[in-house]
Amino acid sequence: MNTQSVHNVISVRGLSKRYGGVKALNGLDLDLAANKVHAIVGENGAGKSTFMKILSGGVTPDEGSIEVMGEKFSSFTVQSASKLGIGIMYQELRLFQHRDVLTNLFPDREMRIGPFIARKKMAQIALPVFKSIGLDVPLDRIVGEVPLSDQQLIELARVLIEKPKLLILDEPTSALNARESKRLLDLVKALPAQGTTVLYVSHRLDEVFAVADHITVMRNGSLVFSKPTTELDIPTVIGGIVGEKAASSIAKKTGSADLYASAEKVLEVKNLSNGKQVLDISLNVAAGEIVGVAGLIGSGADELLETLFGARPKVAGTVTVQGVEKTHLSPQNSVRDGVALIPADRKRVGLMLERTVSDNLSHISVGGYKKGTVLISYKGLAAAAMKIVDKFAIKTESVQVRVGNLSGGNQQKVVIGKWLEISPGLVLLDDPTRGVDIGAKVELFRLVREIAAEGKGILFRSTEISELTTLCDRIVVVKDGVSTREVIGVDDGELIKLINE
Amino acid sequence: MSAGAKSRRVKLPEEASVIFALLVLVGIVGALRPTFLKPENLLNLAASYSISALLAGCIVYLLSMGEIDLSFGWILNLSAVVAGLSMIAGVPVWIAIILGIGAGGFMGAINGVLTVVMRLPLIIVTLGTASIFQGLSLISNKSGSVVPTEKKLTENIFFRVLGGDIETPVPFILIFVVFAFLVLHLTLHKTRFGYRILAIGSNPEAARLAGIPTKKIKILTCTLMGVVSGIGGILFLGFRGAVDPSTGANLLLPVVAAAIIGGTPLSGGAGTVWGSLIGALIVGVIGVGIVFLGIDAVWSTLVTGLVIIFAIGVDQIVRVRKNRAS
Amino acid sequence: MSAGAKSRRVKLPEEASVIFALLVLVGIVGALRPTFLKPENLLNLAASYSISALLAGCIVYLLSMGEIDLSFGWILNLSAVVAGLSMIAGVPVWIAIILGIGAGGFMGAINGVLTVVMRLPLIIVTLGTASIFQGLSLISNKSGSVVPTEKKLTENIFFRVLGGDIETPVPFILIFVVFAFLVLHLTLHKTRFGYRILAIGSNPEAARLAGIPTKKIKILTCTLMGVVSGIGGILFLGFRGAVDPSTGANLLLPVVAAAIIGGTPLSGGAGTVWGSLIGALIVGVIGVGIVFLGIDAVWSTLVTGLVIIFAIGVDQIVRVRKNRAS
Amino acid sequence: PAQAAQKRLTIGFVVHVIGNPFIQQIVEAAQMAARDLNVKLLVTGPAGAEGDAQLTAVQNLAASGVDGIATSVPAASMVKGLNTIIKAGTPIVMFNGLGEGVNGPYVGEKSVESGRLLGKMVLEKIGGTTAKGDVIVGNCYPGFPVLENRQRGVLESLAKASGVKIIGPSDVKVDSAANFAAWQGLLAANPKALAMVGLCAPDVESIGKVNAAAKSSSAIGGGYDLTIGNLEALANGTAHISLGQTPFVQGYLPVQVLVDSIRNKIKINKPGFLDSGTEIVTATKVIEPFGSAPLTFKALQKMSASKAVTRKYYDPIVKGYIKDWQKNLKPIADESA
Ligand SMILES: Nc1ncnc2c1ncn2[C@@H]1O[C@H](COP(=O)(O)OP(=O)(O)OP(=O)(O)O)[C@@H](O)[C@H]1O
Ligand SMILES: Nc1ncnc2c1ncn2[C@@H]1O[C@H](COP(=O)(O)OP(=O)(O)OP(=O)(O)O)[C@@H](O)[C@H]1O
Ligand SMILES: [Mg+2]
Ligand SMILES: [Mg+2]
Repeated sequence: MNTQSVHNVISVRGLSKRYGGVKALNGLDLDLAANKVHAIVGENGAGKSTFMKILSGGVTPDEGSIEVMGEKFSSFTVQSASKLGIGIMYQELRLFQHRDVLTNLFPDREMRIGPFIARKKMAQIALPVFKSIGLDVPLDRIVGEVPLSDQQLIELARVLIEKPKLLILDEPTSALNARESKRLLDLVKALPAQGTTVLYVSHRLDEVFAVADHITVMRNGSLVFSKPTTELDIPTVIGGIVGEKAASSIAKKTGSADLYASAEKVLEVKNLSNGKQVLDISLNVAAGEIVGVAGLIGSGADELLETLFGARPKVAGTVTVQGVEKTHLSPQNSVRDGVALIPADRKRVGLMLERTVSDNLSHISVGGYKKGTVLISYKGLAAAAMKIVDKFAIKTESVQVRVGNLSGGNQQKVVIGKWLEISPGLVLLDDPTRGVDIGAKVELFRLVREIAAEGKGILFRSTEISELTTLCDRIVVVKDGVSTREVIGVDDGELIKLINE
Repeated sequence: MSAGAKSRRVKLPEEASVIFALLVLVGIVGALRPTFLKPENLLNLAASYSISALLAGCIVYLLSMGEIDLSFGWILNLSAVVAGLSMIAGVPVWIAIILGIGAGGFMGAINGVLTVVMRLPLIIVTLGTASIFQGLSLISNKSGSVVPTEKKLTENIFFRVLGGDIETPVPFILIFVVFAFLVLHLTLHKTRFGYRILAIGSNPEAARLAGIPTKKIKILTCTLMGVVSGIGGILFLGFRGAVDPSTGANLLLPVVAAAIIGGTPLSGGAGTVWGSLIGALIVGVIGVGIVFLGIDAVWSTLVTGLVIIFAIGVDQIVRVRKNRAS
Repeated sequence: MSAGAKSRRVKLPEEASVIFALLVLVGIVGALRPTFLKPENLLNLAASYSISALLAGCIVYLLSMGEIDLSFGWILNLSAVVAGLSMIAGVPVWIAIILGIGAGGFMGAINGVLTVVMRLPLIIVTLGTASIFQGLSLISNKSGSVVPTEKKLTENIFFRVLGGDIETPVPFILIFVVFAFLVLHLTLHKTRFGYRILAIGSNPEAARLAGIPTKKIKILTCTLMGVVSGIGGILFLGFRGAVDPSTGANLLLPVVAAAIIGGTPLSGGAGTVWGSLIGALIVGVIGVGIVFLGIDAVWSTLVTGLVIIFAIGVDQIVRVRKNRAS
Repeated sequence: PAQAAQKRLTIGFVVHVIGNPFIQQIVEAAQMAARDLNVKLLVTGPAGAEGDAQLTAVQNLAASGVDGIATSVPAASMVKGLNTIIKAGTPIVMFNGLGEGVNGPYVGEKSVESGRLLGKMVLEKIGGTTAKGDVIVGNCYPGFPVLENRQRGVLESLAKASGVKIIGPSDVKVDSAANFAAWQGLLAANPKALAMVGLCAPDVESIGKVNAAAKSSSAIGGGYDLTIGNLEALANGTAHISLGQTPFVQGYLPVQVLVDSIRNKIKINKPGFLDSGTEIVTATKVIEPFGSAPLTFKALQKMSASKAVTRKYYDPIVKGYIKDWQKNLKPIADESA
């Protein structure tokens, strides 16, 4: 054991991992010091998650050496990683959807009295952790029934309970709101002082700069640079992430009250209720307008878009799309009417994970929309899919790759891309940038504006306040299932205050 | 590497492994008893298993959708009973055939509507309807066989061609079933209907949100299974010249086995129609091979089991090899 | 609502809906034939179905893990044959019993090892092993029944208690099975072994990443199924006093039906052991009720089907109501 | 007796499989008996052939209070349960399938003897004890007691010709489609076979079809049961011998025994054998048991399709052999003699 490795919690040399023709990791060399918060950033498919999975024993590398906390391994198993005190929160949540919350918190680490699982004892450990991260969900709820944001927090609680010496968080805030994110950042910042090293993967650079002592940028499976935060600024990091490609940015919209007042309404909602989370929401979207929905988790903002789309039953209120009142809301009718929903939970309701990128990209055009003839040509579908892949820069070996093999951000691009074929008149965007890298986010926003400029209406929900304030003409604030007010031209701070008041 | 670039390696079809397993079995029986390989014998074997192959080809649709139908054997039975009784009652043969197939479709539709309305998996619903269809068959045939014996019936071209009275180089039933497989394959893999079935099987909730009319597709697929079972019943009636109350009772396991040996997973979202044909032939070769080799009745069950394990083992080894190579 | 706070509403158990369906059925038969409700009659009914109930309680483990075993009926058979032949050969009764149960466990372990080594779903593997076990049974009992008739055997306490020669207010087999259910329930829902099974069924990949030894657990669960089938075989031998070559042949459908009617989904990740007991009783009440009501054999199959649909309909309505209320 | 006669009796009739044409003929005979004797008949049976489900059905009938039960006993595991019911006071008569050790009379054929008979007739047709060549034997359900007995008899008779080589017995499956495929394979594997002998109901029909399709085959076909399809095969000359088990007697006689014994308080709680006889049918000759009136093949075919014709033909037997069952009751050992 040399002295260097005592200071370096992780040293990897020449770490490589290939999947078929894809080099997920390509000779990565990296040393990370102990008792710090390390941010790992890079574009979608850069190999961040693959690296994290190798460190946690979930994936075996093809080549390279790993030294963790002074011990050298050629590879290690999940069991040996957990013995070393490595805990990981996966980007694609690894929860047991059929099982209750408490069970998910102690997977294979259940406490027992005699041979029997001691639920009370486990609950005593879990509740303080829940409190510290602001999670409020009964321990006996089935995990599959709680919202995605809560699931993400449950996954976080799970790893915190392990009290790991090395804590890996792979995009922990991608489904969280500003308040939850902030709480999490505060918590993470305090960890190094307690002897925990944190690896923090995120596409939200403001968070990264708020929390990290040290930033590592990866591209195409290799290291770009790894420096203390104090030596870096956001443009430099973005430059590192996107490489030669020019880093573009998105201009803030300056909305005005009556810009769209006279425009035709694409969507009018009056007193909408689904009897559960959505109780009394009224709003409208004009042609060409981008309207944001802001609200805390549990405010009903999450469920609003699904209700409008017909994915959840409506019990009261009226919904008018392009001047026609929709008495029977259903996904089927919505698709036919040219209404698109980009759902937040891509894994559960967005993708056919076992099928190819091409199959997924034709989900709407062939599946729901009935474009073209009864016969379908898979060659034609693949050609159409290629276009979308190019347009969104989806990183995939071919369109015949299983979509589940794509990196998280690239999966998200597939979920958005599949709607393109039918050029919808009203787009419901439910947290569409979850896990999407900065380059792609800029591209996506540009596209959203382009769609709006064609006279389409856009309803946009996001967990990131800055996305709302940047992109939207107007923002509807939702609280306890009721739309309380509409605002124009607010900045982030003001909006956070409005949501929380 | 650019997305969409064709890999230069020649791609073996998905069914390669199971075809290999079939060839190994045929080879073993043929090596021990060369007469087994006579084309005539192989064609007869294939014809005997063609009805269960046909059903396996269609159960692939349900498996692809993540469902299983337990009732199709009794749909086959009752359809054949309906057609046979109609013929005996004097209905023209062709109309009786349509009545039989229609009855099959109707029963399939009932399964579909019940599974959609009750919001229960098809396997649970057909646990009940299997008994209902069997019961209706028992009532309508008075627990006896239905045998259209009158000359004007048995001399009808339908019975003569199917029953093999009119000589064809390849048994007619085999030609028909191969044609049906072509249609089933194209429908599952080249039409919107097939795409939707696979989409539902892959992720039902995502399919619903993509605007796919999942209920309608479920009902249609169940109806298709009913129609194909009905056709199976008609073929059975023509091929065998009679329907017994027990006809179809023992179809479930070999048919589902054929589909899964053929490579269709039970979990939904994927399926191979041709694979199920090969699977049915494997089941057939095992069954006939054992009597061909003169294996004693007491030992034949054990040998059957060992050969099944051997066949799926061969299949699996080739499959794993192939995936590793690609 | 604060995290972990108990909900104030009294929570109905998961099994409420299926219990209700059972009560409705018992009520209907009882109203039409009051003798049906005599406690003695109900106890005998329960005893007759206790072995298939026991198997249903254990198949819940496999369903919870996302697997199905097609071979357990033949494991039961061969275990009973092993025990019976050992007794006839002069092995002390208790040792013969252990041999039988051990044989069951061994067969289960073979299933488990094959499914893990071949990396195939258990249903495919047991398609083959079911035939193997049946074949071994046919060979070892020379295609005949195994009947331990010697006095010193039949007068053994094992046969006398199980066979009902020693009067107990409640049939002994019933007491044993209820006790076994308690153990099965606690093991699945209160021990780490059970948690691991449910975790594998819910998300195999996540289970692997949580460090669960999935292969070991699969083999263990298959072995457990074998042991319980072996126990079922021993109970059968004692209860009926003999084993036939056909014993266990028709257990698959009613046992799996009992589990899924009881509320265990086929998709894995969830299961209710008590529900399967109720499910087995529902299957039993339907069978007995039809005889009690004097429904003719020709009609009984149809009526059975209709009642199954009725029962799962009642179950489903209560379930949906309950979920809506919560 | 007068009092008992006034109360309308209920008899349970339990078969081992519903929806088998042969079993249905037995059931119809039992129903005729019930009408003749003015009793109520409850027919039941499990959906699939399994002893335990059948025993449960018998137990349920007993619990629901029937006066007597007739049942086939395909499984030794039913014996103990049946004896418990008999001990508790409900008389039981067996038919078609014998449970060894059941304390009640059994109505059925002499299974080993009938196998011997079939073997003997096949042997005659292929050239007697000097015959040389292969004879294929198929068993559709290895392990089923009656079939094992028949098989024993067939093999015993064929063994008399030292030049005859037995192929099998092979498992030819009971499902009619699988049965056909098995016979087809057997003949293809042994194209020069002298004869094909089956033990179950679907065999003769399958053998006939296989023989018809293989032009080169001149094999003798023999087997069991007088189903419409089997008679058809005999009629067109593609199969040659089929033994019948007089389903009429097997259905009628148990009901008669139960009703008489209950009405006249005759104890029948010990093993006994009532021969139901064996019918020997070829295309040219029909031999019925109990010295019944001679029957042409045509008349037999007609009978198999009509209940009324059947009842009329068997009237003398109902009035004679069946009515006098007490006289004809033999020790159970006679069955497998
Ligand atoms: N199981 C797999 N099979 C095949 N390819 C894979 C697999 N997992 C990852 N890849 C590929 O490896 C590359 C790196 O993926 P990885 O998930 O590490 O990216 P990432 O940096 O985490 O991206 P994101 O920001 O989108 O989460 C991607 O091109 C991805 O398609
Ligand atoms: N107080 C606790 N806090 C956190 N985890 C605990 C606590 N007590 C026990 N555990 C977890 O439970 C496990 C108990 O270890 P034990 O050796 O009993 O399990 P095991 O024998 O390996 O389990 P199995 O018998 O199922 O293989 C430990 O690995 C530990 O992670
Ligand atoms: Mg990632
Ligand atoms: Mg341990």
